[in-house]
Amino acid sequence: MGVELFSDIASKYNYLGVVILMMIGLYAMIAKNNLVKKIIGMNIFQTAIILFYVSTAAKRGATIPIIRHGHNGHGHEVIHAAEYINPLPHVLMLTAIVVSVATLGVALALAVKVYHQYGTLEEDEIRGQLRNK
Amino acid sequence: MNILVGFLLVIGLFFFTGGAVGILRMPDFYTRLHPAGKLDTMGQLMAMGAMALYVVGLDLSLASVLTGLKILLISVLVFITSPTATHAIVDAGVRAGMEPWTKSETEDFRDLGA
Amino acid sequence: MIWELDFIILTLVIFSGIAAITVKDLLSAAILFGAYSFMMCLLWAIMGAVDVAFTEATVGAGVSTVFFVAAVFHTTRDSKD
Amino acid sequence: MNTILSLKPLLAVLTSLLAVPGIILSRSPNVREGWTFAAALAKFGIVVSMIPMVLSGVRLEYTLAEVLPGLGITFRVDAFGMLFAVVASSLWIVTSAYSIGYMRGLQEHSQTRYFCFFALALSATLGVAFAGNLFTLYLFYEALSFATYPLVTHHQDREARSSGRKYLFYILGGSIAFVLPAMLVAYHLTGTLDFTPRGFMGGIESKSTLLVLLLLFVFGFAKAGIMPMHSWLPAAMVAPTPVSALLHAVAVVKVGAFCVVRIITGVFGTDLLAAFHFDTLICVIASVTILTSSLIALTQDELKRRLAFSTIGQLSYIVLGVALLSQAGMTGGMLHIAMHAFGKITLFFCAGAIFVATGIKHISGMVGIGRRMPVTMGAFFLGSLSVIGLPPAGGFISKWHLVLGTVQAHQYAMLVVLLASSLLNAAYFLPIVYRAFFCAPGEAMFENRIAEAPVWCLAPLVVTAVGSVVLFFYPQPFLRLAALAVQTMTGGG
Amino acid sequence: MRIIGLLIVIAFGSLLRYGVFFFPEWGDPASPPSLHVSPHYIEEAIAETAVPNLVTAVLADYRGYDTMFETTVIFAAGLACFMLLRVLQRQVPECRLYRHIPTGITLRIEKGGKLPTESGSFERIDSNWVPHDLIIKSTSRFITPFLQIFALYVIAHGHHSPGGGFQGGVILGAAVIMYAISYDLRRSIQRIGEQATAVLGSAGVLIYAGTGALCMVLGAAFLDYGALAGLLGVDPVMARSHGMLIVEIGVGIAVSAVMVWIYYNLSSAGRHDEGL
Amino acid sequence: MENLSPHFPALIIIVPLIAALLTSAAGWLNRRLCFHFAALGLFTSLLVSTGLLASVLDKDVILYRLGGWPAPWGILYRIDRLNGLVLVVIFFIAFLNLIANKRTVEESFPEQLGGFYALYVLFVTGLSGMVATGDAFNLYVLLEISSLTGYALIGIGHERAPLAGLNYLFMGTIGASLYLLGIGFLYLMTGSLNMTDIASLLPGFYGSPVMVLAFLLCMTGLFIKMALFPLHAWLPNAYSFSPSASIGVIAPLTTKVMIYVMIRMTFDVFTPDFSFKMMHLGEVMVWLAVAAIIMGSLFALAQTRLKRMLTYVIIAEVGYMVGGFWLGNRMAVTGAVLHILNDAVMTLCIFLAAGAVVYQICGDDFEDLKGLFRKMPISMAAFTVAALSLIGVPPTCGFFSKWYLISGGIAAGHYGFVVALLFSSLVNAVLFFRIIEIGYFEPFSEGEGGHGVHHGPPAMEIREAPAGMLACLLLAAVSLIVLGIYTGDIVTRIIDLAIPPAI
Amino acid sequence: MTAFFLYSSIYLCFLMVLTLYRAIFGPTVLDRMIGVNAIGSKTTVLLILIGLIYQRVDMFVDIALAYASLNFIAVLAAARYFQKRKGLYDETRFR
Repeated sequence: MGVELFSDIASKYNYLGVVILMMIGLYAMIAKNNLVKKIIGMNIFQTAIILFYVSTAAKRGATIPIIRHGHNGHGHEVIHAAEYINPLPHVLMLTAIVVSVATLGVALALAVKVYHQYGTLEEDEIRGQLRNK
Repeated sequence: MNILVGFLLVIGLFFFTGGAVGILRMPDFYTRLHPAGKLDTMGQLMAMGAMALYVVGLDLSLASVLTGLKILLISVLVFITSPTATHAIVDAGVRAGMEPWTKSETEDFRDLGA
Repeated sequence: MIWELDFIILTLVIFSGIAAITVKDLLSAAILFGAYSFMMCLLWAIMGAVDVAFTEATVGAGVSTVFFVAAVFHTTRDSKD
Repeated sequence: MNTILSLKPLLAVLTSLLAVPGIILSRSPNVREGWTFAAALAKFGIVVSMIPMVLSGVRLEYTLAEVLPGLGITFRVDAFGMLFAVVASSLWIVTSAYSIGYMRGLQEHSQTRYFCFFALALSATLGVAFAGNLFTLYLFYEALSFATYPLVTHHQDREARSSGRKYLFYILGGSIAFVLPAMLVAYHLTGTLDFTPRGFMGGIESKSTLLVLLLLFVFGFAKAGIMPMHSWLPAAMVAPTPVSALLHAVAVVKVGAFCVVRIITGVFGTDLLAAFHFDTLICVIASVTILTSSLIALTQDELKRRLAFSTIGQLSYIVLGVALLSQAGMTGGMLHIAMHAFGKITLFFCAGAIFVATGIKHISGMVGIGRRMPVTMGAFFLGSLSVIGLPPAGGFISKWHLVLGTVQAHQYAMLVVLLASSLLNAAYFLPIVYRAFFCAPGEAMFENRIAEAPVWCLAPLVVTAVGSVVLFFYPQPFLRLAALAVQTMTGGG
Repeated sequence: MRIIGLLIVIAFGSLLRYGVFFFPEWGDPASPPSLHVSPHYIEEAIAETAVPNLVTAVLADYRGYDTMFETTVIFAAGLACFMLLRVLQRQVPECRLYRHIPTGITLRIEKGGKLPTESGSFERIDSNWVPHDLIIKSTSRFITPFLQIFALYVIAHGHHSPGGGFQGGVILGAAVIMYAISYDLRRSIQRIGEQATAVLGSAGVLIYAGTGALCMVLGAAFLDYGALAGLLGVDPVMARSHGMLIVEIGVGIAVSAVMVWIYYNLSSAGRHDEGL
Repeated sequence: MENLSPHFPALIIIVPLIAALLTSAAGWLNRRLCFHFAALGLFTSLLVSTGLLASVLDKDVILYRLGGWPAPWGILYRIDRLNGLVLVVIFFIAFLNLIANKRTVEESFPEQLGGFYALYVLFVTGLSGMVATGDAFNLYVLLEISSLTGYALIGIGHERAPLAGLNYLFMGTIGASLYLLGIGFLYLMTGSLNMTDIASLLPGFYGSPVMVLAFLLCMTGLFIKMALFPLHAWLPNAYSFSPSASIGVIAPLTTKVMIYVMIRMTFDVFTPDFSFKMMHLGEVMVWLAVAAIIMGSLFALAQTRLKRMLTYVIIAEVGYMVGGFWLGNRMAVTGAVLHILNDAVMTLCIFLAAGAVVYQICGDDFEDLKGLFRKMPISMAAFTVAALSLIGVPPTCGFFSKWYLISGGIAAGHYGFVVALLFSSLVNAVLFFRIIEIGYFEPFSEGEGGHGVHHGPPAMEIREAPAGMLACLLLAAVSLIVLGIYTGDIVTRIIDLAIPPAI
Repeated sequence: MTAFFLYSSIYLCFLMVLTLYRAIFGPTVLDRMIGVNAIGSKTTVLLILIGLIYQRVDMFVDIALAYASLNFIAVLAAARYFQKRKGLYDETRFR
């Protein structure tokens, strides 16, 4: 069991890193009071997912997904799929990064607006202010 | 060729080491900037040079020369920006009211900082 | 994929992530988040995802840090947790 | 029995609905009431024109739309529905006339709204009468509930609002919590909701399921006829009198009784009920209601409240009659819809007329009033005779059949109940008449020179009083319809 | 909250940890993602689209539709920041600071006051930014054009090396942001106005969508660049490559404009007056 | 038009997208144009989606390859009867609300018209794209578009709107990320992103816990987005503080589209076999839905503000659909799908009415609603119709979906769900009749109206809502009844054929 | 040679740990900035080293270039914060 567990961890530590990062991000989003902290947590969560996707793309013994100069498809050399890393998750994650930066922008804008309204970024203080009103 | 590359790279890493240790060990902000600004820039320059050399030496073609030039371009860029960044940080520190370190007040920032 | 580097950087990423959410100063958090992004970018370069690394380098390290600083500039650096 | 497609039932339902825009948009009250009358007469005409066909054994049917697969808004005119429709549509004319007198006499507010919702309520009532399946029945039942809500709360004061709330709570609660699930379960079990003369639940074996369904239906639809569901009715007496008349005599509570009868005959079928001995159960519930409500009625001093409790008891007669499952009992129950309608509406009109003329609501204040308002109180006498079930009024006919039915069904206990309740009826109505005519009027009577109510009030109540007497001598139309209905339901024909 | 958060997080984490047991090994060449769809991209992309950078090929062509919406997301974010933060009611600040450029003398003008001479020799400066940091300004002035050229290179060279519209766009935007940081926001807005950023943002996305629509008008499916072959005068495979370039340019324009737009709004909290 | 008809699936997304971009650009040139661009775009897409529905009714399924690439490699649009219907509803509602709220938008955002309309149209674009797409990842991107614009549309309101918007953003991002993670798990196991392709590869992994996790993650993400009961916390604040113009489109559409996506995922990606038979999740989900219905109703009872009360009603309605769907028999699923349609229109109608009221009296406390029937008879009549529909009174459409849901519950023998539905109907009755009573019978503070209320001119400055708003409101109210009457057609011709035969 | 590059990069990673210590625990914000800046410069080198390990260095150069310049911008922005906001301590209320 121990050996199995270890080999499992050894072969999948990257995914475990993803899980840990997700936990960090989620914890920040749930437990932190500060809005900017929450936003950071949100970003960490998103990057963790991106990391997960990119990890699925990894391929042992393959190179980056840009065809070498010699290869041109219909030429003398045939391209083998095993030579190149899977490009599809990269594409997806480009989109996801863009989405995350867009979300970040909107979230920060909202946070600035909230700050202008309440004079604080702490959620419990805001809640207290609302209760007193 | 490879030896030259290795030598340069090792020197670069040596500078980096100095920078890292300096950043870690120096007592205050201004003094830490010193290794950060100087040694890192130097280390980067050396390492970049080594790698540019390696790339050019690997196979001498237009593409590889271009790549080597690009690597050197990075080091040029770093050469310009790194001091500016250091300057900006120093400026920020001065404006923020950081007192330069003197031997007597070593521990002052510990409790003030974050 | 270069697993040795990957392992080290992943650890560093986790630490800087934890640091970014625990530090009590929002500007520091923003800067640490920048560091987190740097290393994330490195991680992706290590895994061979060059385009993703490029994007992360431009977005995570550059623009989003600037956004964070701008937002902190207009709000407060103060944070209770 | 053959079925033909006809637009008439739909037209009958729609006439009053179509009058609503006219009522809302008309500028002067006269035009508005003209619309009401026109619609009422048209509706009555359409309904009456269908009688010969129905009596000849033809069923008129029309499906408006197939809202759910295999389940449409279907109108089907059979004898029983016809009976109810005739009662409702004929009395609407009278009630409209009376409303004009009453509303103008008291200078009520929001008369447009009143007439508008009155018309809507009638539409819904006819929809219930002609409903061809349980779903359509439910639809119009709900519509009726909502259309009467503004009528009940017409006065808009605190009391009206609270009784309106109570009304809605009972009606909506009953229909949503009881009828809807029961209907769905029935649909789920049998795959149909179309009323058939012998009921469509025959295929279900489980007694407990049937019992639960039956109780859900009966309590959900009862509106007021069954005891625990009644309590909104006395509260609803805050409404203007024509509304009470509508509620009690014409539409709303009658719809409840009508629905219960429909459920008993059209959904479960007499055979099924008899097979599982559910008839006794319903009889017991109904008789308890009859006795209790009569006793409560005795203690009421406000005339309208007394009438209300009387209504509860009378409705239970209908339920009881049908639940006896004997030929005569069912005929009696159905006839009672008509007879009681005429009698009770007279009583309500009288109560309203007294209120319009004198402002008196309580029985204790009506001593000697018969001398000032002989016509009104005369009508009141005839009406109470009808409700009690004494000879020169139509109520006797239905009660006679009911009594016959108990004998036929060998339910002698029910016979006793009927007789006892008749006595009680007499006990709470006749003293009013007696005191009105034979006691010396109180001081107050002389001071405000009381005369008869306005003609618009008086005429309708005379008409209905005379109607209930006429029905005694000439009950044929209703009798034939009821007999035909019973025949189809019990499989005699 | 902390405890609850911790519990949720631990539950979530252990659930995922459990799932990880059943994952294929990391980097396994025989895992389903490496075997099912992606081989087609790797083996055929260059023949079908003439683009060696597979990521670009997939991004802008095979899944070009995603990328269009990715650009739209950025645009929407810019729009959202604008809607959320922008304060359009012009409120005159309490006091304004002006510097006489030749002499460096600073004038402080109270509310309602006017500048003595409306000549070009005065420039408005931020109220809390007094000094004139020559080093940073010169450096950024020196770097900016290189950065912009580099950005254009990244956009244009995205077919053959990492990069493309998005990365190039961000760098282009970052160049402007750097200008705004090292000088001041007002001057940057004078150069590239808010209106320009907004219109360019939508124009960039419009280029993308318009290219797709053009393909549709030419009779092919939406975003099927092969249809552009007739217009561009090349064979369909090259047409795909060129189509991608057009699209990447659109993305670059949109992204750079929107990044600048968001920065303007965020750094001045929507007042576009004084900023970071 | 002839040669464009094969491109309809793309056009329904492209037209509003381009309209949004033009609107935004037009905002800087001439503000008057914005509304026209937006309205034109939405109207065109409404027409296109109607055409699409018409053609899909006899073609079964329309596939559209974007970029001309075949299925697992390119992105595919897959229009079947179900999402054809949903698309029509989306554009109908968006268009109606846009027209209705022209005035309010012009008054609240006079300088930022272009931005608002562009966000609005983009929001609709995202939703419709989510419905139409056949690619699991594309769905995520579109989801983010609609969420991002949704955050902005909510955050631009007054009072607590920014905070509510930020909370919505956090929850929404978690939801979307969880969905993305679930898709990632699926991708890891199957290597594909195309929904149909995944479904065809899936049987090989039925036993795998990763698949179960993927399913759970996707569903949790969607549940957060649709505000199912324990995850609903973001919704009430977000909806009650946002401007009426945005809430008029967000409230009817967001949750419903998310529920549609849930249905799509379970049917087309995870296949009914897996979702219903292997997951054993049905029971749990239905009880969750029951909790949602009951808690939503109870919370709604406790509110004293109109819009806030309505938000809790929405939460309860979400429970209807989720519960109905997870009952998993044909009746109940039909009910759930039908309820998506009906609830969207109902919510539109009731929020338009609430918006009209808020616009006229500048407040939505129950106290403010006194005597409103006299001042705004038509709006309140529409409100009443919508309320009746929400209660579930025939002939309004709300009844029929409830009918299907309850009969589904009975067929499944799940009486808890049936009771919850009936309970919520009763509570809705209490809720809405309370308001109707206040609006109708509480005296308006000045001068009791006397006679002929319907004829009399309005006594105070409060008057009926503007004509455009009123027309849309009436149209929505009428469509409630029309939908009710044509339920049979909708069910037999569209929904019955759209639900996979496996159920 | 690849092995040499790999070891160099691992060594750089180790140096990054040291720098990261400053970034995480550095008492003031400016110390963190120094740390992050130093990490940035190491990362630039590391990126190219990775390129060399992959033997596709031409693909990584652009990233490194963009990286270096954007790192500069980020540091500039953070430094600007202090030029605008006067104090490190006065306005913030650290507890």
